[in-house]
Amino acid sequence: MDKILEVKDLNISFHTYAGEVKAVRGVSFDLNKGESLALVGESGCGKTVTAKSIVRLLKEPPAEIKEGSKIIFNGKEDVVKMSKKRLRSFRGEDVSMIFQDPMTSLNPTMTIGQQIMEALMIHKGMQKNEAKKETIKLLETVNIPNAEERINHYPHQLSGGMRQRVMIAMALSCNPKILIADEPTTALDVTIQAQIMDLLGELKNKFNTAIILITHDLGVVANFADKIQVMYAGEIVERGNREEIFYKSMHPYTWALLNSVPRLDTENKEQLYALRGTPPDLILPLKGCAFSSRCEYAMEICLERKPVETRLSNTHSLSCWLQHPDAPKVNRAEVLRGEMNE
Amino acid sequence: MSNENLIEVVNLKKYFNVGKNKILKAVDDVSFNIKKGETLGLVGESGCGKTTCGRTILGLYAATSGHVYYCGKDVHAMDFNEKIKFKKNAQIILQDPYASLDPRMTIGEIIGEGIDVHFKLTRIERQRRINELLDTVGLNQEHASRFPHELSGGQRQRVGIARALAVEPQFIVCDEPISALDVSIQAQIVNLLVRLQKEIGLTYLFISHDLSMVKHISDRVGVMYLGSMVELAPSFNIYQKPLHPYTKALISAIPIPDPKIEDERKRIKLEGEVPSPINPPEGCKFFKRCVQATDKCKNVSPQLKEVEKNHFVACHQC
Amino acid sequence: METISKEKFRRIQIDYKESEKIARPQIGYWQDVWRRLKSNKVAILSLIILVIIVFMTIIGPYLSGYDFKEIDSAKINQRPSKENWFGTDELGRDIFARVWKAGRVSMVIGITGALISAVVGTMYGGFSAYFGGRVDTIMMRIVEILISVPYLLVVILISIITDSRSLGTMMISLTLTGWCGTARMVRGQMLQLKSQEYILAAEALGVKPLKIIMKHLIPNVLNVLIVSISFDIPGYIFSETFLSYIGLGIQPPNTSWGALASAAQRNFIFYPYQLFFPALMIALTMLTFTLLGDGLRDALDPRLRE
Amino acid sequence: GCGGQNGQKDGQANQEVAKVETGIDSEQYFNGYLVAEPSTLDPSKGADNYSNTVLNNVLEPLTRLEEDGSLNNVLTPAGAESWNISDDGTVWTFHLRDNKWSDGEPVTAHDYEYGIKRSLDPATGSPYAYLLMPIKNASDVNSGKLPVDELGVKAIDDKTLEIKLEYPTPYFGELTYQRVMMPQRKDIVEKYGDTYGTEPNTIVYNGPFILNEWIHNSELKFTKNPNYWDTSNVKLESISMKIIAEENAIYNSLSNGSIDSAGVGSPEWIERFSAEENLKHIETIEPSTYYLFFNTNDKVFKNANIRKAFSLAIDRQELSNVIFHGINAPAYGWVPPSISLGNDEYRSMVKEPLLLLAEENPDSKKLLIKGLEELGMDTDPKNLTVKISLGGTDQWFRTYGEYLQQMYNRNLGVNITIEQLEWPIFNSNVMKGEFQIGYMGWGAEYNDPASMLSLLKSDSNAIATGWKNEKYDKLIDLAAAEMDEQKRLEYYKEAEHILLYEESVVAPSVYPKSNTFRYKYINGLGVTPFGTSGWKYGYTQGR
Amino acid sequence: MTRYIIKRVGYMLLTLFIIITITFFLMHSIPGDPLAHMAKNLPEQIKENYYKKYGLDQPVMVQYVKFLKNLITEGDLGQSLRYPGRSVTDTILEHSKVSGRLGAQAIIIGITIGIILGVVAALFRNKWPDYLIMFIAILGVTVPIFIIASILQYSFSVKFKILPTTGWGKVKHTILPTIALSFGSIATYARYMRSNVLEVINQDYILTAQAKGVSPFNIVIKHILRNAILPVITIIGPEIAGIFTGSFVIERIFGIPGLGSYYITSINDRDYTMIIGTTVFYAALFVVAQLITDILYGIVDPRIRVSEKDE
Ligand SMILES: Nc1ncnc2c1ncn2[C@@H]1O[C@H](COP(=O)(O)OP(=O)(O)OP(=O)(O)O)[C@@H](O)[C@H]1O
Ligand SMILES: Nc1ncnc2c1ncn2[C@@H]1O[C@H](COP(=O)(O)OP(=O)(O)OP(=O)(O)O)[C@@H](O)[C@H]1O
Ligand SMILES: [Mg+2]
Ligand SMILES: [Mg+2]
Repeated sequence: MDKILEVKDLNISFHTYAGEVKAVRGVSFDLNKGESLALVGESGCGKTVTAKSIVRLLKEPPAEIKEGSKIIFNGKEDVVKMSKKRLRSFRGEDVSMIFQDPMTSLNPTMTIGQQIMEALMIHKGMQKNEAKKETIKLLETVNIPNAEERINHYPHQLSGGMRQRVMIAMALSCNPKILIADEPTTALDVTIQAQIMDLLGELKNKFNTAIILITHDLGVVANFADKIQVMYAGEIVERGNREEIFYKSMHPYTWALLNSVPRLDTENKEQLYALRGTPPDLILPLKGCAFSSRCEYAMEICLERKPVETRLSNTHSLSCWLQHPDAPKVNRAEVLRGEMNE
Repeated sequence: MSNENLIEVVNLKKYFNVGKNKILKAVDDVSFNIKKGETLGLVGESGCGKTTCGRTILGLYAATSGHVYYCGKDVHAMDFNEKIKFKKNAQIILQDPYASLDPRMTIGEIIGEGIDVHFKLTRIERQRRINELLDTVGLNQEHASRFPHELSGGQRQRVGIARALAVEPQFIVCDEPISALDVSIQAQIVNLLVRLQKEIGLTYLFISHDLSMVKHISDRVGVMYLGSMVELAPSFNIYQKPLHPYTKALISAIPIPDPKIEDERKRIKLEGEVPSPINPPEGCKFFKRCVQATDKCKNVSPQLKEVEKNHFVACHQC
Repeated sequence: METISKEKFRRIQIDYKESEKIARPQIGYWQDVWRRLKSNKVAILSLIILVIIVFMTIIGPYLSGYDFKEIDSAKINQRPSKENWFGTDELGRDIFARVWKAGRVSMVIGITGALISAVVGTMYGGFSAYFGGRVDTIMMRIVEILISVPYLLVVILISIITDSRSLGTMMISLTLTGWCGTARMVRGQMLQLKSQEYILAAEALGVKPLKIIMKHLIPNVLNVLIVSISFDIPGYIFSETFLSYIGLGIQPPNTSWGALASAAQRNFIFYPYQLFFPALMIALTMLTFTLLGDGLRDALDPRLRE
Repeated sequence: GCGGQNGQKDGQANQEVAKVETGIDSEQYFNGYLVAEPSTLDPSKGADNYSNTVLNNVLEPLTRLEEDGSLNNVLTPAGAESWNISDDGTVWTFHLRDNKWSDGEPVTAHDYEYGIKRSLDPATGSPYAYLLMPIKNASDVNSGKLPVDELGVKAIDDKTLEIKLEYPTPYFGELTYQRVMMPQRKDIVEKYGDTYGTEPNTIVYNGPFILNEWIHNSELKFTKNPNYWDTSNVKLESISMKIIAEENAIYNSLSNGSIDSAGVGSPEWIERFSAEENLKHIETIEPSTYYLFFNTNDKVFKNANIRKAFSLAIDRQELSNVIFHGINAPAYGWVPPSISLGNDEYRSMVKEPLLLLAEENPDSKKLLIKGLEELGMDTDPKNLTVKISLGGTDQWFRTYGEYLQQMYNRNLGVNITIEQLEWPIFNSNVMKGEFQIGYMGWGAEYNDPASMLSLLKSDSNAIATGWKNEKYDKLIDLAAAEMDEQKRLEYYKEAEHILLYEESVVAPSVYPKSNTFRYKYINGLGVTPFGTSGWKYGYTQGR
Repeated sequence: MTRYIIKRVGYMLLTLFIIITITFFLMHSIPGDPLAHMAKNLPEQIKENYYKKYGLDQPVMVQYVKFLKNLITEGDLGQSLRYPGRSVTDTILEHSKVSGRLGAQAIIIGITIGIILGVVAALFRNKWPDYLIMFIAILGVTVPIFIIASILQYSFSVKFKILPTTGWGKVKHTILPTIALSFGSIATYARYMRSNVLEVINQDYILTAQAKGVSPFNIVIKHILRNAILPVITIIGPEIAGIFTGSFVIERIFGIPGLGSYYITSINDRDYTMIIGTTVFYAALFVVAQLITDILYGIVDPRIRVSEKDE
C-alpha cells in the first residue's frame, strides 16, 4: 500500500505567558491511501492540534512545530518545510480539513453558497454557474434540504448541524487525497450521521481518499475506521485496527473509554463509569506516564519513567508499563463489561 | 420529580424572516410541559428547530406566538426585574461552545460573570467558586487564565457548562452539552448532571443527538421533526416501542460501539425529499419520506394525540 | 529492554487531587493586557517620549531664558540659532519657550478632548446599538441633528451666552459635537458585535445591558476606539485654534500648538521652522499615541498572545 | 472704500504712461484676479470692491477718474462729454456723448436718470444709496416720504441729464463715477427682475468690455465691446479675471505667470518679487487709516488724558515695523496722505496733530496716572485692566492683539485682555457700546478730507465712540457747504486738532500702503489702485 | 425593506424639520446682520430699506413661517442676501456639482488607497511597510490641508509648471485639489482598516479559507475586506455629505467654484438664506447618507440586517 502520509516524531508546543504548553509530544503514525484512521482520545489531548499541523494551519507563533518533527506527504514532501506557494496548492487540493467549530469557521458575511463555490472555482476551475450547480448537488449529498434556497443563506441562519454539513460539503468539494475530519458529525442526528459516514466511506472507496477521522463517538469509530489511535495528553497511547482496539485493547485508558459509553440497555440515570481526576497540565514537565495520575493500575515505575512502546502485532502497539513482563497482570475481561468482551 | 409543571410550553411558534418575504418556520406550534426535577430529552433531525425551541423557551428569542410559562409566569411578558430573576433560575448551555465565549475574556472571567450578576461574593470566595466549577467540569485551575481560543473544543464546551452551573439554576436547557467531549468526560458530565438533579432537584431540557445518552438521562423524550413535535413519551417507550416512523428510523440508526454489530446491522434508511421549513407542506411533514403514508397524510397535518398513557404521537397511522 | 527493578512494579495508590496542581497564577483579561503592553518595546518607548513631552511642557518654557510672550522687534523671524534654539517668530518671540508653553494647553485639550469624546461617544453609540429599534432610531436622529446644525452658530451662541473664557466653556464647545463621530463609529461596530453568540450567552446569564456594553461590547470595539482617539487628539488640538478665533479659546498671551501652527502658515515658505516645531509636536503627540495605541491594540487581542 | 485720488509715490513707475504705443503684441489679453466673487453686477445693489471693479469696466459712468501725466487722478469725461455746474453749486448738468448698449440700443440720459432713481428707491434697498444724499430730496425719497419722481434728477432730453443738489457739495464730482450713479436700462431691469445682474446675460453693457462668461467663484471672462464709443482706444481683446482668495495662491499664480499683476502684502514676497527682472513694483499709499478707537462712555476712557495716554503709548514706528513689516507708514493724523483738498494733498498742508501731542508729553504713563487721578481711581497702572476688542478672527488679528497686549504692558504697565470676535459680533458690540478699545480700518469713499472727518460727527453712525462734540460737528458742517478751499482747509485742520490733540477719541496707527507687482509687458493699466480707468487703456508689449 | 425605508424617510423629514428650526432660530439669535459684512455702519434709513426689501424687518416667527411655506410649497430657499438676486437653490445645485465632482474623485482615491494601505499595513504588522504607512497617516492628519495644498501648488505649478495654479473646467484643474483633499481620508481609512483587518485576520474562518487553498489576495478581497470594512462605511456617510458641500480651504487655494466657500462664509456674512440653504442641503445629504450607511451595514454584514429586523 502507498503511504500517503507519514508523521514522524511530531512535537508541538504553544508559547503562553506561563510557559510552554507541550500539546503534542512525539506523535508518529502512517496513513495509507484509501485508509481511514480514527483518532480518539481525551478532550484536549491534542487531536485537533495534530490535525491542524498536517495542514499547517496552526498560528505560528504562538504555536511551534518543534525541530525534528516531520510530516511527509506522499513519500517525498515534508509539509513542515513546504513553501508558502506549495502550501496553498497543497491545502485544498491534496488535503482538506473539516473544522471542529462550524460557526466560527464559516465566514459570517458570505453566503454558504459562495463559500462552497469558492473552493470549487479554485480547485476545479469551474465557472460560476457550473460551480453553483455543483454546490447545490453537494449540499444535497450532505442532506441539506432545499439546497437551492439554502445556498443564499448566511451561516447564522443555519442550525448547528447544517453548518457542520456545510463544512463537510466544502471539504468534499475538491476531492482531496487526504481528508481530515475533526469531529464532523457531532452536531448531526444519527440518521444524517449515518448518511454522512456512508458518504465518507464512498469517498474512500471510490477515490481512494485517505481519511483521518477525529471523533468521540465510538459507535462511529466501530463502524468506519480501519485503524484507530488512542491519544492521551499529547501522546499516542495505543494503536491498532478496529478489532484490536475494541476487543483486544490493553491500555487502561482505552479500557476507560470503552467503559464510559452508556449502553441502551443500562438503567436510567444510573452512575456511568467515568475516569476520575483530570489530565496533567501540559506545561509541567512530565516524567513518567502521562496517564499514571489517573490510572487504577499505576505502579511506581509509571510515575518515574515513560513507558516504551510495546508491539503486540503488526498493527497493534501500545505504551504501557503493564506490558512489562514484571508488571502484575490485569484481566482485561474483568475490567471491561458487557458485550465488548470476547 | 414532582408533579408540578416547571415549564409549560403552549402553542409556541418561532418564525424567522429569511429575505424577501420568505418566512422560515423553525418552531411551528409546539406544546409540552416539563415537570420539576424532570429531564425532558429533545431529539430530532438536525435543523428541525431544537435549538430555536430551547432558546425561545428561555426568552432569548422573542416568540412569534404562543406562550412559555415558568412556574406559571409567562416568560415573554416578564418585566425587567422578573427577567433577571428568571435568568438566575433558568440557564442554557449553548450549542456552539466557541462562538458563545467572548474572545476577550479569560475563562475565569467568563465563568465568574454569572456569579457576579447573581451573587455577592468576596474575591476569594469567588475565586474558590470558579475553581470549584472548573474542577466539576474536569478542567484545571490553570485554564482559568486562558482565553477561549487557547482551549480545545471539548474544553470550551465544558466552560459553557461551568458557566451555566455557576448561577445555580433550577432549570437548564442543555443544547448538545456533551457533543464535543470524549466518552469518559461525557460520562463525568452526565453523572454530574444526574447528581445535581438528585441533590437539588434540577430540571433539564436535554437536547442531544446522542440517543444513548438521551435515553440514559431523560425521563421523557420528545422527538421533533421540521418544527413540530411528532412524538413525546417516557424514554423507555421511545426506545422500546417507538410509534412514529421517524422515531423508528432514528432509533434504528444509533451506532453501536462494537465493530461486529456495526458491520452486520441494518438501519432504516430514510429516503425521499426532505421538505423545507420555508413554506412547509400542508399535510404531514414526514409524508414524503414515510413508507406508510396515505392520502390523508398528504393533506391533513396530524395532531399530537395520546395513544397510550403519557405516550403522545402525531401520526395518522398510529 | 533494560532491566528495571521489580520493586518499581508495585501498584500504588493514586491521589487524584495531585493532578490539580496550580501551575500558574490566575490572571484576568486586563492584567494580561497590561502585562503584554509592558513587554512591547515600541509602546514603552512611545510612552517615554510622551512623558518627556509632558515634562518639557512643564519646565520647557523656563529653559531658554526667554519669556514666551516677550516681543523683541530687533529679532523678528530669526532662524534657529544658539540663542534661540527654535528661532523666533514674527514678533521676535522665542519659539522654544512658546512651543513648550503652548504644549500645556494643547496636550490637555487634545487628550481630555479625545477621552471625553471616546467615553461619551462609546456610551452613546453603545446604548444606541445595543438597544436598537426605536431607541437607536431616536438616538441616531439626535446625532444627525447635532452634526447638521452648523457648529459655528452653536459655538457663537455659546460664546455669547456664557461670555466666559474658562477651560470648561472651551471644553464644552469642543466636545459638543466632537463625540458624534465616535458614537457613529462605535454604533456601527457594536451592531456587528451584538449578534454574536457570546452576547446571547451573557444575556442568558441575566447580565444587565450596561454591563454587557461595558464588559463585552467595549473591549471588542476598543481597537477602532483606539484609532479614533488617536485621530481625535490632533483634531482637538486644531479645533482649539478655531475656537480661539471665535474668542472662546485660549486667550492671548497664552498660546497653543494649533495657534502657533496657524500663525506660521502664512509664511511657511519663508520661515518653515516656525511651522515645523509646533507641527512636529502635534505629530509627535499623535505618533506616540498611535504607537501606544497600536501596542495596546495588540495587547488587547488575546489571539496575539505570544 | 471706493475711488479717491492716490498719491503716487514711486518714481519707478513714472515711465509707464510715457511709453510709446508702437510694436504692441498682436495678441492682446490680460489675466488678472479678484480676491472674491463679485456680489452682483446690479449697480444699485451690492457694495463690494470686486463688483465695483467689474462695473467700472463694463458700464460707462458719467465720468472716470483717470491718471494724468504726473500720475494725479483727474475727473475726466466718460459717459458725459462735458458738464456744467450752476453758480451756487447746486445744479449739475451733464451732456452725454453718443454711445451704444451692447444690444445696439443708444445710451440716453434716461438710462442715467433711471439708474440713480432706482438706487434711491427704497424698494431697491440699496446699501450704497447713502452716497447720493447730497442730491435734492434724496433722503426723503429714500425713506419713502416722497415719491421717487420728486428726486432732483431729470433727463432734460436724450442727451442731457440735470441733477439738483440739496446744498452745494464740493466733492459731488467724485460721486459721478460711483456705481449707484451708473446708467441702467429700465426694460432690462424689469425683464430680469431679481436676477438682473447675476449672470453675464441678465445685464447689458455700455462700457469698454463685455462680460461673456462668469463661472461663479472661479473666473470671469471679458471681451472688448465693439459698440463702445471709444472702442478704437481699447486694445485688450480679452480679459480673464480669476477669483483667488488665498494669498499664497495669488503669489504662486504671479510667479508662474498665470496672472499678470498682483497686489502683494507680505514683505517676504515683496522682497522676492522685487528681485524678479520682468516684474515691476508699484507702491502706492491707500486712502485709508487704521486706528484704535475708544469708547468715550466707558468708565475709564471717558477721560481724555487716559485716551491720550493710550494713543501716545503706541510706538507707531515699531508697530509699523513689527506688525506691518515696514510696509505701512506710521500714522499721526486722521486724514491719510493720499487725500487732497483741491489740487494739493491735505497732509502736506496740515501737520499731523499727534506729533505735537507726543512732543509735549514724552511720557505717556504720566498722562495715564493723571487721568486715573482725575477719575479718582487707583493710580497704579498695574491694577488697571483694559480690554481691546478685535473684529477679526484670523491669525493676523491674534498676532496683532498679542503685540498690543505686550506693547501696552511695557509702555503703560497696564494689563490688557484681548477679545477676538467675529466681525458681525464685534460690529454689533461696538454699536451697542459694549467695548473699551476697538480696532478698525477705514477707507475714504471719496477724495476729500470730509470723507474721513465726517465719520466722527455726533450724528454719524460710523465709528461708535459715543463721542459728541458740538464744536467739531459745527466745523464739519461749515466745511461741507464751503466752496472756498482755504477756508475749508482751516475748518478741517481745527477739527482734526480737536479730534486727536484735544480729545484723542481715535488713535490712528498706520496708513496702509499697497504694493503691486506687474509683468513689464503690461502697459497702460494705471497704477493707482483706485483709479477708475480700469483696463480700458491697457495693452501688452513683448509678452 | 421598503417599509423600513419609508419609515426612515418619515424620520428624515422630521429630522430635517428640527434641524431647520434650530438653525433658523439659532442664526437669528446671534448678533450681526447681513449688512455687517460691508464693514460700514450704514445710516439707519438705508438699513431699514434693506431689511424691508428682504423681509428682515418682520418678527422672526413670521419669517420662519414664510420660509417654511416657500420651502414646502415651492422648494424655494429664497435669495442670497450676500449675492443679491441669486437663488439659493440654484447656487447650491450649481456649486455642489463642482464640489461633488472634486469630492467624489478625492473620496474614490482616498478609499482605494486608504484601504489598500490599511490592508498592507495590517499584513505587515510592525514591519517597515506598517511604519511607513503610519507615518503617512500621521502626516495626513497633522499637517494642515492648507500646507499640503500650498506645497502641491508650489511644486507642480510654480516649480515644474505642469499643472495650472487655479481655475476650473478641465481635468487638469482637478488633479492637485483632488490629491490634497484625499490626504486626510487616506490617513483615516488606512488606520481604521489596519486595525480591523488585524482583528479579522485572526478569525477562524480565515483559517478555513486558507485550508481551502484560497490565495492570499483572494482571502483579502473576499474574506477580510467585507468583514473589516464597517468603519470605512461609517465614515463614508458624513464624507459623502461633506463632498457636496466642498472644502473651503481647497476651494480658496485652487480657485474652485465649489459650495465650500458659501458654506463657510455664509455664516460670517450672516447670509441668512444661504446659511439655512446650505444647512438644509448638508443635513438632507447627511441624513440620506446615514440611511444608506445603515442599509450598507446590512449588506456588508447580514447579521446586522437580522438584528435590525427582529426589533
Ligand atoms: N493556542 C493555544 N494556546 C495554548 N494552548 C493551546 C492552544 N490551542 C490548544 N491548546 C491546548 O493544547 C491541547 C490540545 O488541544 P486540541 O485542540 O488539540 O485538543 P483536542 O484533542 O482536539 O480536544 P477536543 O476533543 O476537546 O477538541 C489542549 O490542552 C489545549 O488546551
Ligand atoms: N437566526 C436564524 N435566522 C434564520 N433561520 C434560522 C435562524 N436560526 C435558525 N434558523 C433556521 O431554523 C431552523 C431550525 O434551526 P435550529 O438551530 O433550531 O435547529 P436544530 O434543531 O437545533 O438543529 P441542529 O441539531 O442542527 O442544531 C433551521 O432550518 C435553521 O435554518
Ligand atoms: Mg479538537
Ligand atoms: Mg441546534
